[in-house]
Amino acid sequence: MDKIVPGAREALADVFDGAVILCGGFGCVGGMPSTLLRALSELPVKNLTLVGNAPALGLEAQKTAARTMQVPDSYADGSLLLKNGQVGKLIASVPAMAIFRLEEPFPIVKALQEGQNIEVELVPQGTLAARMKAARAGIPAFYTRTGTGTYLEKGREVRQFDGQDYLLEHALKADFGIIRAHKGDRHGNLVYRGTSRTFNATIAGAAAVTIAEVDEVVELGALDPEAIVTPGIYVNRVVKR
Amino acid sequence: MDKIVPGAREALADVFDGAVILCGGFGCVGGMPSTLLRALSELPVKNLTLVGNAPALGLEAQKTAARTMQVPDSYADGSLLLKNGQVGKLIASVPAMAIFRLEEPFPIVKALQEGQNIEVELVPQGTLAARMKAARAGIPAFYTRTGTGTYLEKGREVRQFDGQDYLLEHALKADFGIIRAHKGDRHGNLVYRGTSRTFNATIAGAAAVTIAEVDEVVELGALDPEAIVTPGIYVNRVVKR
Amino acid sequence: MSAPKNRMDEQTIAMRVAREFEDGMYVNLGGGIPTLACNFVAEGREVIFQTENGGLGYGNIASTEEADWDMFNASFQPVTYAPGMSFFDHDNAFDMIRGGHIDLSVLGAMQVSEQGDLANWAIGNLVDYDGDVVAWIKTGRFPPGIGGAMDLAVGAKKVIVAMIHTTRDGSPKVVKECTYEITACRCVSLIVTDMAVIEVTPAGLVLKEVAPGLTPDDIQAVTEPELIIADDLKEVEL
Amino acid sequence: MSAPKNRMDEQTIAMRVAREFEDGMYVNLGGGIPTLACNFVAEGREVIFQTENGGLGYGNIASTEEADWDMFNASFQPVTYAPGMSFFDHDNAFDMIRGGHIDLSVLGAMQVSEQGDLANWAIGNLVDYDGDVVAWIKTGRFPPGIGGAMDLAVGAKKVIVAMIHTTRDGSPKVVKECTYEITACRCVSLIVTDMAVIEVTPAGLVLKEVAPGLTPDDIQAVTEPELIIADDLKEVEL
Repeated sequence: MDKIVPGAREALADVFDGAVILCGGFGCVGGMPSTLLRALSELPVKNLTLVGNAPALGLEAQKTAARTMQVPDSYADGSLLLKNGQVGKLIASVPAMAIFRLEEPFPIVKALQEGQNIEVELVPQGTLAARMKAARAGIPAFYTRTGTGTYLEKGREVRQFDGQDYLLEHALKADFGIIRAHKGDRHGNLVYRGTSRTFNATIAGAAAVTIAEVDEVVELGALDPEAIVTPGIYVNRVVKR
Repeated sequence: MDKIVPGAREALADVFDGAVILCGGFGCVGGMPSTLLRALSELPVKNLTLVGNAPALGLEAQKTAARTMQVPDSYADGSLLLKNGQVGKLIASVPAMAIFRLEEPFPIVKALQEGQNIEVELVPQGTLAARMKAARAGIPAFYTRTGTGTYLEKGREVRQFDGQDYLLEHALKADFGIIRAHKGDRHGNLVYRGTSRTFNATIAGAAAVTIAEVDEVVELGALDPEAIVTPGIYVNRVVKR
Repeated sequence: MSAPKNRMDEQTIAMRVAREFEDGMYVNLGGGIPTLACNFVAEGREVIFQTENGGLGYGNIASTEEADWDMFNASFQPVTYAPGMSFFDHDNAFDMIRGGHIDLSVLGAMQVSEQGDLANWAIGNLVDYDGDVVAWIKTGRFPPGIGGAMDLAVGAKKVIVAMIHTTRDGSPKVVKECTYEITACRCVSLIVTDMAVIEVTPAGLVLKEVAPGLTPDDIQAVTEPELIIADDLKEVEL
Repeated sequence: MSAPKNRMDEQTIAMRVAREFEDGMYVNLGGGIPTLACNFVAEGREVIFQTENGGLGYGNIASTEEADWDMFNASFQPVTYAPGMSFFDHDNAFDMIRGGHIDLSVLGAMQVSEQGDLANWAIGNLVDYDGDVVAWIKTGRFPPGIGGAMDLAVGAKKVIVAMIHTTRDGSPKVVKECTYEITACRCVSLIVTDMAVIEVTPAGLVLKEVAPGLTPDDIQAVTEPELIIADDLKEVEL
């Protein structure tokens, strides 16, 4: 069993037009699977559904957030896919951020203003995570209080438990999950670093195929079995960044 | 913030008659919160609802399972509570085991045959875990395929998603969770050892009050932040075994 | 409108928010002004900060030298490590939030209503765009982003809002009814602004504290609902 | 009934089961005979065993010297560590199972039907006790215990049954319709017993292999549904 693949392009070779892709990270530089996103932007695939917390805020937003910190040259996010016209639908908790004032419009705004036809679905962050976890866990649907009393009630089943309203939410099924981890072995076991664990560990196993980019590939047995965050069963391919 | 309490009795002082108690472990010696169970059996509380995978198989079953291994003297399980007549309801995936042939009846069988009035609810193991996780996560109910086509359909909502039947299952709300971990600090952060993590880490945070017995209390900062399994927010009291 | 000179700056708002942190509390700080509050915990209190991107028990806002791309808060600000800290993924982070394990959530806001309704994810209302999110985003005007606010607003035991009292053009943000899209209903219990501290009570909004140099009338002038003046009204205490 | 001497012992059944383990498979072994199979993985194949109590990638059944109370399988047998192993809790263990991540589940059984229905958590039927679980348990006869079987039976990509072909009194356990409580419907695809290997197909049960010294008639004599004899029927291969 050897899940290590030589490069990001090989890891993404079977991504197809119209694929639903879960993208790890929170939105900031740390947890973003930049290598995989850059490789994806170089493939001739289109009409992708890109799913993530804030997967396409763009480099300018990162620089604004980073203030005096230097954004690494290797950084890339899903805005590359938007620029290329590869995105047919964006499912995100934060497609753009009102609190940052940028010189240029946010990438999703720009893509829409340029006339691209892109659907956007807003999902509260916790519900997004829970819908991914449900997909991994074989749970087709669940109820949550989040979003009750808001526009999200429209078109959703509202149901009471113990006198309280809840919304029915469904598992978010996807074809590929692209994530960033710190270290991985040939079985696909992964560990992360700090707050970069974020949506990456949530996405692992939630899509039909999970592809992880890692800072370091280690020998089998090198990771502490008590500290492995993502067991290899949830990971199909591992590629060194 | 200091969640370390001096002894198991103090840790359980507010357990009340009729309390619902989630009990960690799988059923074998390893993960059983024996110290807390023994202390609970010495408290004058009754009509408890005891919830766990196989929380009351008794010492004889352990010795049969252990074969040539020596069952530690410190071992105790929920059968002590059954013997004392402290249990009003048992919710378990395995209340007794058909595959072991013991000289004496299993503790739950004995208690019933002695005329105790005990309700028993059978719950599939994965559904039991998911109902605990739902309680921790603020999810009141969810759907699962497990149990479809079986007697569990009776009295449950059956609903189709994508042409497949699923059962509606509810969060399992509890007053106390008693669990066993390997190491803990004063914030309640916990790590486990091997397969003894089992239901213990699932129960942490699922009940209103979580009480953990640990092999070792360590200084704050001694546990690797990347390897902490149960963040302290889920734990109210920590007691050394 | 009060003159800007009598308004407290963001750091001072954060200092005032931090006075609400009790010993042993689990606190989540939302993006914007709230995340600044972690730096102002009172001496002798131990407060555990949760950040929704997967950290519990971090320290302060990090200096440029301390900054690490793998250690940041909900505002994308780098934070420092503190002993007892743990990391987890988003699914677990929101178990804590949705599951009622967070004692206090401090959120920014675009509007707060008299009843404690919170609007903090969009400036505007979907109705203005015929319910079409895409049409709204296309305008580029205050593009909406929910983030973790809806989960925090319904899941935390207590919700405090920390915000600038008025919009950029001086309009009230403390309103009778929210006209912007709602985050959650009846969830806010305290409003801390650059001008005042206001408690949401069943009887109405109670003005508890005013910024130095401001009078209750100054606050009322930029607040839509009628304020009840607290018997023990005082100057903002830091 | 065939004589016991022509029946394979539990270890041999487990060896036969292990021939179904393909390189790179994720396999869960249920309590009883199935857990024995981890010791018989074919040379050159890497098979990852999951145990529902929270381990992935363990090695073999441990010797008494190697045994550790914190390292055991679903049968409460101690197992050994292997490189690449990881631990997790029950919630995560059943995400793997329910979520369809396990390639193969090997389960014990009390009955398997012609259609592949599985009955493996109780000897008897609730109807006999007027639907009263407590009344049933009180009898002390084969007290029911579901364990992880219901989750495994619906969640694993493939389910194999490993069992003794008949009950203690010689009655068939491969039946037309299960009379015992069901674990899951139409989930079993292969039945490995101490007498035979039988495939569940849409056309019916196909007898593929027989134990050394047994004839198809011997198997049919203790099997309720009519067996289809495979064209390439052979002796059990180990």
